[in-house]
Amino acid sequence: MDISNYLYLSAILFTIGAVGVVLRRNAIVVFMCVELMLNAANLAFVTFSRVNGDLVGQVASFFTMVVAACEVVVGLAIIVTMYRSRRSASIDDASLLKR
Amino acid sequence: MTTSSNLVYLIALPLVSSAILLLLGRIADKWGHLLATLVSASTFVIAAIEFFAMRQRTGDARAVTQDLFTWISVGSFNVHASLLLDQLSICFVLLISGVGTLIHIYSIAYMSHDHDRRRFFAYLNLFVAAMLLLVLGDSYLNLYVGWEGVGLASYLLIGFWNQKPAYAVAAKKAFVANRVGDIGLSLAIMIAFAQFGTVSFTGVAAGVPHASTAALTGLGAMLLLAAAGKSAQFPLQSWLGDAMAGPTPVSALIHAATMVTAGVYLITRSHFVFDASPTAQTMVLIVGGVTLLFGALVGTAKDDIKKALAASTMSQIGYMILATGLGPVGYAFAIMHLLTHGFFKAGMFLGAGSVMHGMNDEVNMRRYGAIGKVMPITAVTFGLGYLAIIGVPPFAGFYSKDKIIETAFNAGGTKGILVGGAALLGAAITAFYMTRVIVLTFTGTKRWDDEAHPHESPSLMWIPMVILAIGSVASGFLFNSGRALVNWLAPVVNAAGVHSEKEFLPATTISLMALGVVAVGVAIAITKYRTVPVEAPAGNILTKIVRRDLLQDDFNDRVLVRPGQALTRFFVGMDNSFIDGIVRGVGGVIALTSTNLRRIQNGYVRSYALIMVVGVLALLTTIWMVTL
Amino acid sequence: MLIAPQLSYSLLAPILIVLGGALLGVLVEAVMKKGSRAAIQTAIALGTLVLSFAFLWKIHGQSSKTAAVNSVSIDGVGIFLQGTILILSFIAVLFIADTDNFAAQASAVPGSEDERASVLAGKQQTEIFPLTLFAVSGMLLFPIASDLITLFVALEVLSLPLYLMAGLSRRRRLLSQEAALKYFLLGAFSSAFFLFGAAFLYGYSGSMSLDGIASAISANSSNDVFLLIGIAFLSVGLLFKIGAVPFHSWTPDVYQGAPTPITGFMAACTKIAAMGATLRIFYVAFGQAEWQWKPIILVIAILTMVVGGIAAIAQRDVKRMLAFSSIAHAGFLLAAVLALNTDGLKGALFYLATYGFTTLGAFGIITLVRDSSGEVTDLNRWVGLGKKSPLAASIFTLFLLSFAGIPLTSGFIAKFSLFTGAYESGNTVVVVVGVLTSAITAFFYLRVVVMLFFTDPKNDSVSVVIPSFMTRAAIAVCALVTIVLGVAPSLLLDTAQTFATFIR
Amino acid sequence: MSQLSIVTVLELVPLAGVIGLFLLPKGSTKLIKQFAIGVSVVDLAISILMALRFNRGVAAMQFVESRNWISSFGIKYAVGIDGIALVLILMTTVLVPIVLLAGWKESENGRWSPRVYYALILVLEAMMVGVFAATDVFLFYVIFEAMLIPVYFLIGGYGRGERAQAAMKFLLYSLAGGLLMLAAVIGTYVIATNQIGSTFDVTALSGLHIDSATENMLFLGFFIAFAIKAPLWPLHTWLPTAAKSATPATSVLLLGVLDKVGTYGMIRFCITLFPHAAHTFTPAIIVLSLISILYGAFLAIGQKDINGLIAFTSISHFGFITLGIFAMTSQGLTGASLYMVNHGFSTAALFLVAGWMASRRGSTKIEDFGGLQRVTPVMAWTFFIAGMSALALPGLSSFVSEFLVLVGTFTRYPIAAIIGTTGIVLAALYVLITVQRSLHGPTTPGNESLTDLNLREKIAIAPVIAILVIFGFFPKPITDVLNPASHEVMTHAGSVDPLPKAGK
Repeated sequence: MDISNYLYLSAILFTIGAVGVVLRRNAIVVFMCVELMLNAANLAFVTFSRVNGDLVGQVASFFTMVVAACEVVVGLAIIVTMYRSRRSASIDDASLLKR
Repeated sequence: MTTSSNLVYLIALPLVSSAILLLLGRIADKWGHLLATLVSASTFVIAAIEFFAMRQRTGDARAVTQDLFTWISVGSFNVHASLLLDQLSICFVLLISGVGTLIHIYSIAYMSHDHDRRRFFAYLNLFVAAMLLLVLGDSYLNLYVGWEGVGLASYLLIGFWNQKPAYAVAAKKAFVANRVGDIGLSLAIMIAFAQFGTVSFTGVAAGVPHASTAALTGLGAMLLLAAAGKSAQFPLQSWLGDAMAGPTPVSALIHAATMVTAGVYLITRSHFVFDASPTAQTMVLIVGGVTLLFGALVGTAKDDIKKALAASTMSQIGYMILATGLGPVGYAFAIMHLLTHGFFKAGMFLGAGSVMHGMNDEVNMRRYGAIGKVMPITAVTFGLGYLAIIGVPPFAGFYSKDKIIETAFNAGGTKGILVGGAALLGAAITAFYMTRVIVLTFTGTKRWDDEAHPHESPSLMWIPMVILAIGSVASGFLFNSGRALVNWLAPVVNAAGVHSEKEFLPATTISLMALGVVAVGVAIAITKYRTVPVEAPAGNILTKIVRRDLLQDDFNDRVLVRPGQALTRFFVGMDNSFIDGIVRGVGGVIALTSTNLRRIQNGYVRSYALIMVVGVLALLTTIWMVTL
Repeated sequence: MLIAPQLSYSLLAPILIVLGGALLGVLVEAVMKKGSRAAIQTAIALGTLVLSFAFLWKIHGQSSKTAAVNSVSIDGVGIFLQGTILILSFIAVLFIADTDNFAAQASAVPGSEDERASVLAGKQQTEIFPLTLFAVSGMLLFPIASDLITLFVALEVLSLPLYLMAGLSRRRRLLSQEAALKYFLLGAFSSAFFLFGAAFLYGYSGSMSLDGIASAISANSSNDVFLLIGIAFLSVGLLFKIGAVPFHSWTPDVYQGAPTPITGFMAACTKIAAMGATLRIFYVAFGQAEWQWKPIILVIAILTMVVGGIAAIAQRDVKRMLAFSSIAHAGFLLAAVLALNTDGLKGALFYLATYGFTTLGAFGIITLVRDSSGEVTDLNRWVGLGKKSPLAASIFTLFLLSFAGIPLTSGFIAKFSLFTGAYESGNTVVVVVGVLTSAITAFFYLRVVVMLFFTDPKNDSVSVVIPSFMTRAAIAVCALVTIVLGVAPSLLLDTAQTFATFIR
Repeated sequence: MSQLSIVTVLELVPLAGVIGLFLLPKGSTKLIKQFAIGVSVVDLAISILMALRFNRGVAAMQFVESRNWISSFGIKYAVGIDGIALVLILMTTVLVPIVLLAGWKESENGRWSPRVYYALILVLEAMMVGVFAATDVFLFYVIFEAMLIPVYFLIGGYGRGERAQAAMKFLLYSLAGGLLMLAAVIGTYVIATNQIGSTFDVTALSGLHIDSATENMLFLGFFIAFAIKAPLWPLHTWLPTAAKSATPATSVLLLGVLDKVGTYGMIRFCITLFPHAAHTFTPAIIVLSLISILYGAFLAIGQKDINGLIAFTSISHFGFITLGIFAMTSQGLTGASLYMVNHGFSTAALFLVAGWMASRRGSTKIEDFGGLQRVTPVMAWTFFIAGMSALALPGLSSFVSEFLVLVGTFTRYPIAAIIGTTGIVLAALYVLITVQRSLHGPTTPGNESLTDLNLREKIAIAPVIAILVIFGFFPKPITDVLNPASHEVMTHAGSVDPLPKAGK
């Protein structure tokens, strides 16, 4: 089966993620969409690694996962404090800073 | 060419004394007028010495020069501050310093009640200095300095009582009108430099043969414009009447005898230009002819004695300009009339001043009448001046004016008839309005009310009048005896041996014609003004127009002043709204964009993300476009 | 039998030391009592930075690609930027160390009882120091990283701490937390783009290293689409960090919400690191493909200058205004990317250094303008400050003039050298737009000067607090550098020239 | 050669004076004033010494000094003066003590202390000397821009009315122009680097070979900046605002000296560096000059505010100066340079006397005066003489320059000269109308008790009037100094005086 389909898939996933970030209100969901985008990138890495026939891409995806994990830690911390102080996880409530 | 070292004193002395009087201020009040008069007298003495010295010399040796210092030297533009005293300028120097001195003396008494008398004399000295510089400068640029100097002095003196707004306006008007003339002089100098690479009289004279007719015509026209401005010739005549706002001695010296004749001097001095350009010469003729009639007409309707005399001045200078327009033969007669006119007109102005002095500054002739009885000396001196101006032999005016009329006719062809006719007509009108002045002022019944106590003026005032009267009686005869003046001036205006080629009519005939029309004018005046109403009769439309100075001011007002003001208003508006508006507009647009950009920053993460996504898409598409 | 990779520790020492210091700081948080932490943390942070700089000094002039198995390349630019970052973060720490800028207890709900309690107890979140050091380590790595993975890791290492630090303000905590959230979400979003781009570049060139990409481009091996997607998406990540339009939206909000010392730290150091990485990537990796990316970078540069400059005019909050001004400056800096020549590089290095000092100083002054409820950033309340505290106002004016690029300040020389490089490479357009934008930016800087000096003070409680010694020293240094480098720029310019080389 | 030039001394003395000012004890206003005036007098003495040692008839730069400043760009601190620079510097050093003496009280009702006022003026003096003496384009530019700052504070801090806005408008206009010029400076530098190596030396740069399109652009870059400085229609709108708000002393220095930098720059840089472009643009510039002459005059006639009037007369006069410069004849150039000096002094006289009138009457509206000749004769006289020199009355120095400009223009562009000449009537109008309204007529209520000039004011104004008169009759000392310089400029621009048409 054609390798490029994997790339299309990753592109689709990335797009879905991006759209999600733009559309969804819940901070957690938005963040998950970002993770989705990262994983889309991972898929692309792995695919290309397969194409190039080396392992660098695979390694890269591992790095990505680790970094993503770190992001989760930091991100959730921030979101939780937000939630506690506002009693809501909607990012639209966090719009005091403007103009 | 001889060199002398005293010429500079002619200018320096009055200049310094005027500076002293102005700088010392009130300290000099006691003796200021004496110093000024003394200085003026000493200039006359120097002039006299120079004159007699000049008569000793012959031919080219007569002209005297004095090189003072390099004034301007830039590239090929070299102007020396140097003076030239030749047969032509000596006439003026004598006239200025002589009449000037007399008027200084007169003013001592006339201004005695004015607590700014010192300042007045300072101005008078300033004028003398500037006027002498004007006639002594050996290049157009030096002349220009004197030219503007006399303008300044006249401005200061017209506005001497500038606390009266009308007088201040009159002063301003005079200066501005003169400035219009100065455009002419400036451009003339520029043309001269561009054409000949020099602005000295001799240099330009030497260059004339090589220059194109167009250039010469332009040069001539510009010089004429300058002359018109300074000598109140058509179309720049309007300021002279208002200039009578100045104290009467000023009117006598500056606005009758000397400054206003500077135009005649300029044209005579530049004779080489006009001789080489018939077109320019014709212009001169036209201006002169028009002005002499214009002035004469205006003179007929004036009830203000000074304004009547002013109009007459304008007309007489018209004669002189006309004469200069007649070529080599004319110059001498122009100068002759200028000198005689200097005597009789100054004399008459002083007379008028003396009358006003006695009538506590009443100027309306309709409120005079029968003054001859109470002011005999004034009446007599004025009368002699009158006889001179209307050209009764053997008085001065006869010789000078008669010659001009004669030469005018001899110009030949229709031109001759036209200018001659104009001159003749002018003579008639002159006779009329001058007689009118005499009748209204000195004869008839007394029309002044009782608080006026007319009395003869003090000796300090009448002595100068007497001297001038003598001048107006004798000068003409002297100048004309054996063509004295003509021969004297011939080398300067290269009229040597020039005689009116073919006579249009025998001289005697013309003289008789002249006398005839004069007689008519006198007769009409006498009959018309047997009785004089104190209030001027309404008069028909023509009279009204003439009373309004042939609408000269209305014309200027409509054609120049109001459009000018409108233009100014327009520009001011344009500067605020348009030009600065553009700047402010740019600012406004930026500010507006800024506020809008600010609105985009709405604080929602999602919209920020959206902006980014849009950015990415835009980025991709542009890359696509660039690469494919 | 596998061989342990060769690491030349001396060359990596500066980064490792900072990381070590950070870990030490974490330990301190764990073992020390609250009372004594702040002092110790400050000491550790400053000490670490100095030590790291000392080691950096030892290796200046050296260059190597193999310091860490081809994943970093030590060269002039890298070392210069690392040095600048170290010095600037040292100053930043001085500001940070000044008390009561940071949350007493980040976990406490704003306005809650225990917050009040902890405030009364005079507590402060001293984790800020190790976080700073972590961020610094990331910043040190970012400009020397020479393969995509290292770049990504460095990017995250410098970002994650900043996300947290942005949320640690002592007052107006809601704003601060919001800033953190926005910064985090958008940052993560952008790094996703970065990663996706990295993937496609890998796909295009079959290699992760910048050199590999460069050679692939010059060999023009396989299909350009991958390359283009790669360049585009990678740029997004970088442009986001340097705050270029249209990826700038986070900047004003975060700058305003974050604690002012952190804002200063971000504005100065993050920009340097990100700009350094950008320069390296575009010079080393994409240099051959300029005809593909120059147009977009040109457009973005112009957009960034104009939008930054114009948007700043309408700002009422001094921190937001400086945020937009920093956007405009990012635009100027992109001119160096376009230049693609040594003079441009030199200009950029000088610009980054001087801009860093000026920015830190400016934000340092902002921390001093206060009323009873803390910092006052509303410009309308700054009026007449020149009367209340001439010195502070004058120094702030100096910084503004430097931002505006008035001669005899460092900002002018910086602009000049930067634009010279751009002009040499034939990018006249960007130069002209640049100078015109500078005129616009000058307007709002001067408006502040008018408020400070030419307007009479409203008598409200706004005043300039007398700063601690450290802050005073820090501000003094910034002001001094701004003037000295304006009058005698050769001091730094020559250095920048010698260091302005990438090892390829 | 790097020995200390007397020009440098001229710059250092005022700067040293500034330091001295701040060492003086507090609250001793009188002492401060005396000290400042003393410093400026010392500077004047030195400048006179320089003038005496100046070698007339030599076109080359004299008193040159050259030290490396920013070596990496080949930027030098290079000064040296030719005739034009000499007279302008002398004008500066003469005017400064005069305005300080004349504006005795100006420093006292400002936002800041008199100390600051005098410091600003002295700094300005140093810069004004430097800007005329600079032979390094970069140095010139730096001072050209930096000069704005002291003026900005002088207007905004010690002016009257809408001073803040006026200062802002002035600064923005100048900055906009200056930044365009910066682009041009960079462009010239880059071309130089490619052709003869990095240098900003004006003589070296004048030898460049630039393709005409670029040359035109660069020329415009410089020219627009200068056309804003020496306000040429339509870039003039900042001037009246500034003149209305600035104190008399500031106005004198602004219009009398600073704006001359514009016209001076046209000669020294526009024509010297880009002769061909200068020729290309000459027609357009001449048209603009003519518009300025007439437009300025008309607006002067329409002014109600006396300072506004003076400002617009200056715009008209600057029209004459540019006309003379671009006529490219020796009369035009020397006339224009002489015009700069004369305009400096006559404007000084006008502004100072107008300032005294305003301070006595408490109004700058022309209609509020009237009949002053009766009340305050001396003040009236000084104003009258100043006015006469404004309308270029023969016998006053301004006549010589104005006539030289016109005659120099006429030999090459007769029509332009004719149009320009009509300006003398308008000049008569705006001067005499003002004189009539303010000095003549009945004394307006409220003016009866005005006091005449006191001794200090007389001492201040006397030298100005003396200069106007003396150089009116004997301008040779100045023209002799100017001639070689303008000849040099012409030969460089490759233009020669037209020969007399009626050549024999």
